[in-house]
Amino acid sequence: MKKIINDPEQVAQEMITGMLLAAPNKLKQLKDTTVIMRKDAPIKRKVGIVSGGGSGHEPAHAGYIGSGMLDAAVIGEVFTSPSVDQVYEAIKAVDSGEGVFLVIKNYTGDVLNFEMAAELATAEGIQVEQIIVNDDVAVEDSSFTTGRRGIAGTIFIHKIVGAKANLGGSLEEIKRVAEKAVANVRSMGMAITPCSIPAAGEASFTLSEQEMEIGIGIHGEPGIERKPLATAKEIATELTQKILADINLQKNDEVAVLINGLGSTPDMELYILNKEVQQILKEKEIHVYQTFVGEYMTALEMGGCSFTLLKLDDELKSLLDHPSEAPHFIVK
Amino acid sequence: MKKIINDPEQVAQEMITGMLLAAPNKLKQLKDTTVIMRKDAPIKRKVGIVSGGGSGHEPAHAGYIGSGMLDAAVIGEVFTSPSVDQVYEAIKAVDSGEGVFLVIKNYTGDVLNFEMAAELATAEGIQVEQIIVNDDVAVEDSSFTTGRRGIAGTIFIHKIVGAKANLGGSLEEIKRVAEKAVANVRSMGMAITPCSIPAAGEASFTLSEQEMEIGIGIHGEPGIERKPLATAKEIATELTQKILADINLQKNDEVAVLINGLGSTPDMELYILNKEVQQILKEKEIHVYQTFVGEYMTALEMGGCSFTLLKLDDELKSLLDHPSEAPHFIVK
Amino acid sequence: MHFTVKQAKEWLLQINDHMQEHKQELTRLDQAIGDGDHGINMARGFKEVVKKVNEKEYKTVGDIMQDAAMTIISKVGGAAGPLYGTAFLRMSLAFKDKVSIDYKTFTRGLDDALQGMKQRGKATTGEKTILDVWEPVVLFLEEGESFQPQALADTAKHAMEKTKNMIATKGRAAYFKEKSKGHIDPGAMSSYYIFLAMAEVLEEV
Amino acid sequence: MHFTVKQAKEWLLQINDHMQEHKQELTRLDQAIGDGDHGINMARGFKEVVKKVNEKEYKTVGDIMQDAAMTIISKVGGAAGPLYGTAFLRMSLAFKDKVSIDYKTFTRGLDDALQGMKQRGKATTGEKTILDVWEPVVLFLEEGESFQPQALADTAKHAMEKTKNMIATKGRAAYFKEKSKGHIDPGAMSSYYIFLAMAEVLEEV
Ligand SMILES: Nc1ncnc2c1ncn2[C@@H]1O[C@H](COP(=O)(O)OP(=O)(O)O)[C@@H](O)[C@H]1O
Ligand SMILES: Nc1ncnc2c1ncn2[C@@H]1O[C@H](COP(=O)(O)OP(=O)(O)O)[C@@H](O)[C@H]1O
Ligand SMILES: [Mg+2]
Ligand SMILES: [Mg+2]
Ligand SMILES: [Mg+2]
Ligand SMILES: [Mg+2]
Repeated sequence: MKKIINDPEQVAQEMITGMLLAAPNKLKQLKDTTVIMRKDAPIKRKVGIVSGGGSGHEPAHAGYIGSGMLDAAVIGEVFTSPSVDQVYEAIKAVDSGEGVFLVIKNYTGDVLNFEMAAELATAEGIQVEQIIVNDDVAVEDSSFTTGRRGIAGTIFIHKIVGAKANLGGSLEEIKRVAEKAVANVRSMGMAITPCSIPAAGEASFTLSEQEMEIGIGIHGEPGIERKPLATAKEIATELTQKILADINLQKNDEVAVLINGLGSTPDMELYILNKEVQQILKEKEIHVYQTFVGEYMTALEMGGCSFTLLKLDDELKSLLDHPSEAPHFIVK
Repeated sequence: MKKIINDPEQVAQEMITGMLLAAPNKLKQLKDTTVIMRKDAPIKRKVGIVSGGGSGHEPAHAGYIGSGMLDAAVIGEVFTSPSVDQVYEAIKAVDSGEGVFLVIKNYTGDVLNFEMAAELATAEGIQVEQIIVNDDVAVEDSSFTTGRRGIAGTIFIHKIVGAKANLGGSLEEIKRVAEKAVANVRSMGMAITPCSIPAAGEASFTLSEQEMEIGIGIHGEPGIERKPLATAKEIATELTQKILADINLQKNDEVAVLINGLGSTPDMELYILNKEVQQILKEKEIHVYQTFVGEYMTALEMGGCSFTLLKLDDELKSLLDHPSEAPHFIVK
Repeated sequence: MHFTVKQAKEWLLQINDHMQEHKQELTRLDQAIGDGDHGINMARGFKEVVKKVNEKEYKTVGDIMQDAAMTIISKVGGAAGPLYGTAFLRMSLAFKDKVSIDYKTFTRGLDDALQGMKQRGKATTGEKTILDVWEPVVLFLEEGESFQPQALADTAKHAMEKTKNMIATKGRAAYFKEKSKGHIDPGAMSSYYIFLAMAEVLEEV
Repeated sequence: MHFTVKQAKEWLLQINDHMQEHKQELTRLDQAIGDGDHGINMARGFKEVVKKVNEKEYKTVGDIMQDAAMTIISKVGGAAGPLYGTAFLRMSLAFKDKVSIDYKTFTRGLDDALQGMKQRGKATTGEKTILDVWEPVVLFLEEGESFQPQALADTAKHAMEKTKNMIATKGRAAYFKEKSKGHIDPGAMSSYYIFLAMAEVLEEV
């Protein structure tokens, strides 16, 4: 494990300091917490939007703070959900009286901590609603599991709920578009090289020089299958097929596409993958409304990618197009 | 070497296809070339701005195409300067009659190919001016070498000349601000893990598990020293000191800071480095006008970073603040 | 024999010692069938618990358990934080205003903790979690009439070892499905250390 | 003996064979003291040269050399592309309209090529580059009166080997400073293969 850090136990804290120093006019830290928020929050007459989770997924989630997306991100230790009190403080800090909406990725830790915080806030008289994002088709949604994981599709959910809040949407209206978006978003990832948690000091898993893992999670949780490293075209085909098998897409349907790098995969490879994905969708006569290629939801320095498709209707399209000032998802 | 590609010999071509498919409304490819340009170029009454170089440095340079920055990027094979005719075609394509300005990183290959192209274009009656960026303080500028290398500071040059062109600056005016910016920009990098050129099939250099290399170039060219991997604070101190030793910065001077990831270094580590750099500058009472943290000029999947400082005056500040629609350097 | 503030504090200190000592073992297990942070989380959290309870003088077992609960909730994070936090919070409620706790009250407090975790995590036994240690321990206590430290520790150890052959259906390990078999659940192991610490403290009395 | 279109074409085909065969060797050298693409660049470029010259019938040596030059310039890239491109362009000018070239004209063409590269790259001999093979070869030709294939190849080889102990002051290898010593310059080696190919073609005549 080779990292450019000072103290493995302090990486999340030091990262937060570095983030704030990089954008002192836009961000502030909630005192004595690991909450980063818009400097101008709470925003009057707007529902507050809070997301968060373990760190190590940067730019998720602090990179999505800004007008049109998140009001606050609650940052946990590496791959570890932030604790209840952190989330609770964030909720209180962004509430302008219109209530607060939570975007939660479906992991036991995140769900438990965010839900307990919501209970505390509700007891204090703050209105709280939430959405649990579970876009990862690698894990079947059966009684066998705790449900699908939330991965890069979460970024689209941030965008949709952030836009709706900016347009003056009520908590209930935001909840409705969030549910619609989650019902229409699907993702799947794969890895070729592992990552290591700084405090653990070693790689979370190993893959041989010729191996890849299909369906891996953003914390290195296992996927569907380990097999020989394939070409970009084969990988694109496999991930896209798995996604399409799970979502009802017809000829002429419109989608937004997100080709996400997990950490150490160069943009060059992501664009090659994009070439293949666009080809596949074109053959199926699925119309690509917008494409995003880059690092949106990473897993430290993991090598690999994930694909996300969001099926769009007119409402989702207009919410996707709504302006955003979040530095990692600027829309004019 | 593990990569998500199809054919190692086709990576640059396939990447270009993937880039165009990701932004079909903003970019176009110049027919039969590896030139990507603004869809609306040439822009009437504006000097055209062309940059480029070998691929493998993404988002450099195609990610900086857009109003306020580049009109075209000429893309070479991995780490290999594009050839004369590609550059020549780009020059012809973006010239609106006001002339074309070339931003060239100081490598023999780039300089030779861009200069030959400029000669051809001049012979055709197109006015061409250029700047050679040589910001890397790792390599002393002595008769011993071909001069300093151009690295991440190039991004600031793109921004400055792009803004000046957008404001209606003439070729001569653009050349003046470019020279001023180059005189005031300094960078230095370091690496902890190597990269490999797809067609070469193996890593360009090796570093042991405990080693780092200070002053490395963006193609893996050697730097100043190999030594034991240090902490983020020590690395930040060393790089910043080397830069400050080379540029005349006084108390209360203003700078723009760029903490650039070389490929596989997580944002988390870049922000930790930023924390250290800001601390050092604060102690020296150097005022940070703006900070950029992220991947701006990479070296495939190399692990490591570079720092860039640009000393600012009022003119450079206003050019840095000028709007840009380039997707990887959006300024409102 | 009664469980007092002194024992409660020693219990927490002892838990912390185990978590620091077995941090890497727990992390390794979590690397095998989770995300590799369980040891880090528990070590970080209980270090803070000890710091907290060393700062103050406590009158009641309820008070010290409440401070422990709040610290666990805010410092452990992940899935284990809210679950163990809930457990200690339930115990603090059961032991509220008490300076000394008898066997029956103690047993009831641990059962409350178990039920609290079940509700919070929407899980039951057999899913390869924390619960697979807590439930056998609570049953053991309910069947007995007085503290039997060695038997308590044995019960917890045995229960932990049984998780090895279970298939996880809750928490991150559930993604490993059949492959989760063959590894002890990291949460079950940290729970074992919690009860081992308890036995060690009771032994000394 | 004269150098005709037939020989020119064979020369280019033979260069390509060497570049394909020694692609990895050249790349390895460039990995040691450059950026590891020289073999890739040369192999890609000369493959295209062969494709180009196989498509057409040429009347003059100048014409075939001009097509080779333009292909090298547009397909090799890097530093080597414009330099070798300049060399072949200068030869094509020296051999313009000629169907058969005598020793003197041939020698003059190679000297033009050398001078063109010197100007283009603003370099001179002793800087551990291409030039350190071309200049000795041109001097050798200027001293002779007729083609001596074996001696030509030997001269080029010897010159290439001498770059091993030079310190690079031009091109990417210059960043390696003293460390560039001990490795043959990749450009010098590709130049050696260019002259080896020439010797092989002249041998057959
Ligand atoms: N729903 C649940 N109910 C009870 N225990 C659970 C549940 N989900 C997970 N656990 C326990 O939590 C442990 C993992 O904790 P930890 O690694 O700290 O959190 P995370 O999984 O968020 O990284 C598991 O080993 C398991 O024992
Ligand atoms: N200024 C120069 N004059 C002559 N030859 C040069 C010069 N600079 C570089 N070279 C030659 O070019 C070779 C490298 O070519 P190549 O690897 O294709 O290009 P790049 O250095 O751009 O990657 C060097 O080995 C050297 O022989
Ligand atoms: Mg975790
Ligand atoms: Mg090169
Ligand atoms: Mg865990
Ligand atoms: Mg090279």
